[in-house]
Amino acid sequence: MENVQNLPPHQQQQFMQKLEQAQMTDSLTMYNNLVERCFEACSYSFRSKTLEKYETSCMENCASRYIKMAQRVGLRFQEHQAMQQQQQQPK
Amino acid sequence: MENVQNLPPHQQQQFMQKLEQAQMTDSLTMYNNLVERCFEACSYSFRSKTLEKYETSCMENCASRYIKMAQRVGLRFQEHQAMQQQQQQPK
Amino acid sequence: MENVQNLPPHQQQQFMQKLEQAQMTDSLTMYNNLVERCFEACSYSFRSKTLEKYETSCMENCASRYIKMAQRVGLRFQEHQAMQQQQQQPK
Amino acid sequence: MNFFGGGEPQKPAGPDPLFAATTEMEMYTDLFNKLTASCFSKCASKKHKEPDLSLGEMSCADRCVSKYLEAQQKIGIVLQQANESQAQQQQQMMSMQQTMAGRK
Amino acid sequence: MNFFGGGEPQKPAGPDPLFAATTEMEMYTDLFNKLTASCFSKCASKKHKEPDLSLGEMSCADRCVSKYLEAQQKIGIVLQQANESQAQQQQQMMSMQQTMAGRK
Amino acid sequence: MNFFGGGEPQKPAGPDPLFAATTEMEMYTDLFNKLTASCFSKCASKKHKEPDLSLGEMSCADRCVSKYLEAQQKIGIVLQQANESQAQQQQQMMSMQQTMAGRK
Repeated sequence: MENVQNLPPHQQQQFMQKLEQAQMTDSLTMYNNLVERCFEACSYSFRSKTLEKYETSCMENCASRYIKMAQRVGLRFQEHQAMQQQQQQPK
Repeated sequence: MENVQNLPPHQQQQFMQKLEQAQMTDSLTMYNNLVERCFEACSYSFRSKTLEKYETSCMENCASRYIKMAQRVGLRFQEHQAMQQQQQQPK
Repeated sequence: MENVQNLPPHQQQQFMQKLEQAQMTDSLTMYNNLVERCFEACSYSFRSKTLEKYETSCMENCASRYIKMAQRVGLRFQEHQAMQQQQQQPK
Repeated sequence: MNFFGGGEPQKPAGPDPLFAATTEMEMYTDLFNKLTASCFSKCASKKHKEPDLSLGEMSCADRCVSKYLEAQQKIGIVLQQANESQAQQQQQMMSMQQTMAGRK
Repeated sequence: MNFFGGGEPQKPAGPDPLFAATTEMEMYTDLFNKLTASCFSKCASKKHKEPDLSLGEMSCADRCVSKYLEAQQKIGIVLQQANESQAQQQQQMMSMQQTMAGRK
Repeated sequence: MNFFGGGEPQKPAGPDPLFAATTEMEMYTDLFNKLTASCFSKCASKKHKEPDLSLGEMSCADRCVSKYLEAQQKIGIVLQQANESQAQQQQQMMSMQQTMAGRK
């Protein structure tokens, strides 16, 4: 994240605001995407206008599993980044 | 849409401009998406550089049907929102 | 691109800056999309944490072919645009 | 269905209200677009032989919207619980670190 | 191919010209990206055994671009007709409401 | 993995640093979202019978992240080479045009 680290001080605050806004937008987009993905995976028939029991449980599990996947991927991603930064540091 | 309703008066006009711009962008994005979707669904062979008759009619029908779907979904979506707002209102 | 051509002079510079920024964002988005697409097409097993030889070559070829496709499509697209502008010109 | 967890008591100032309102609008648009795309792909025959939707396709669409919005609400709860349990874990981690630091 | 219905007489002032120009540019970029993705998925063999496209793949791509842009133009007409008929319906609805209101 | 070709000597001023930093952040977010979606679709069983990931699914995810980031790095090189060879071609074209123009 060198572009962030190299930011002049007077722009750091502006950046923090952008970051906060991006996190808000991102978490809402993730919500919409999660619904789309799990609805796609778990809805089968449209004979009724309410979710069948097994559809509901499929969707809740799908969402829960996706969130856990995101957490695990996030950890591995951070480890990878940290390792890369170490390698790039001048000795 | 409580964030919109709670907007201070001096920002309402700014919001209306953003809304107008978003509608413009959104309708153009919808155009691009519609072409992508219906081309994907209706183009079969690439032996000629012009559309076959049945491809053209498939694409025009696909577009027309998608627009009608969007209108119907829009109605149902609005009904649902209205119902939800009623339920949340203090008695 | 009539909206661009009709731009008042004092906004032309602002537009050029937006264009430059959009190209930057676009080329980075293209990078991310390319990785997603070629990873999807070329990764088969997850028994190892490094890419197999044939996966690597598939991904490199996939990326190279996609870039060449984008270049060819770009040429044809430009030709089409130029032809359209000629047809619209008043005689 | 509530973006920004409306309904709960909101923070006094919070972020820029124009940003919040604009984002809310964008999220409803995004939701509507995904809803339309999902129900079109679930309910409309892929053959596109007619320019209109059949009665069967339309009533499938009605049920699809209803089920989609129910799913949205159910998944919202799962997401909220995950956020809460993560916040709790972080707090436990922090208080543990403070305890450890206090020992030194 | 015209975003913003160019070619037709435009409104005298209309919205912010910088916004219009920027949006136009973004739409061309989006169109180009979708065009590339569609023709890659329709024309390029999924095996990726070579770093180059074959002659057959390239001439498929040429025809694909041509057909895609024809489709874009055809679908643009459908979209425009739908917009017009919707505007007409809204106007009928409004004049009907005015008549009803006048009766009171 | 470096957006903006970090690591190489950077231009003295370059574009607006706030834009660069914001774009970098957005690109990492986009990468993370795609990484999660890819590894979920490659590693998680589609049946969703349990609210948790199995051990097998989790170790698949670990390897998936590692392979994805390796792919990202490899494809970055291909992309860079393509950019360089295109820049070279354009320069050749320009110097050829200048030679031609000089002949007149």
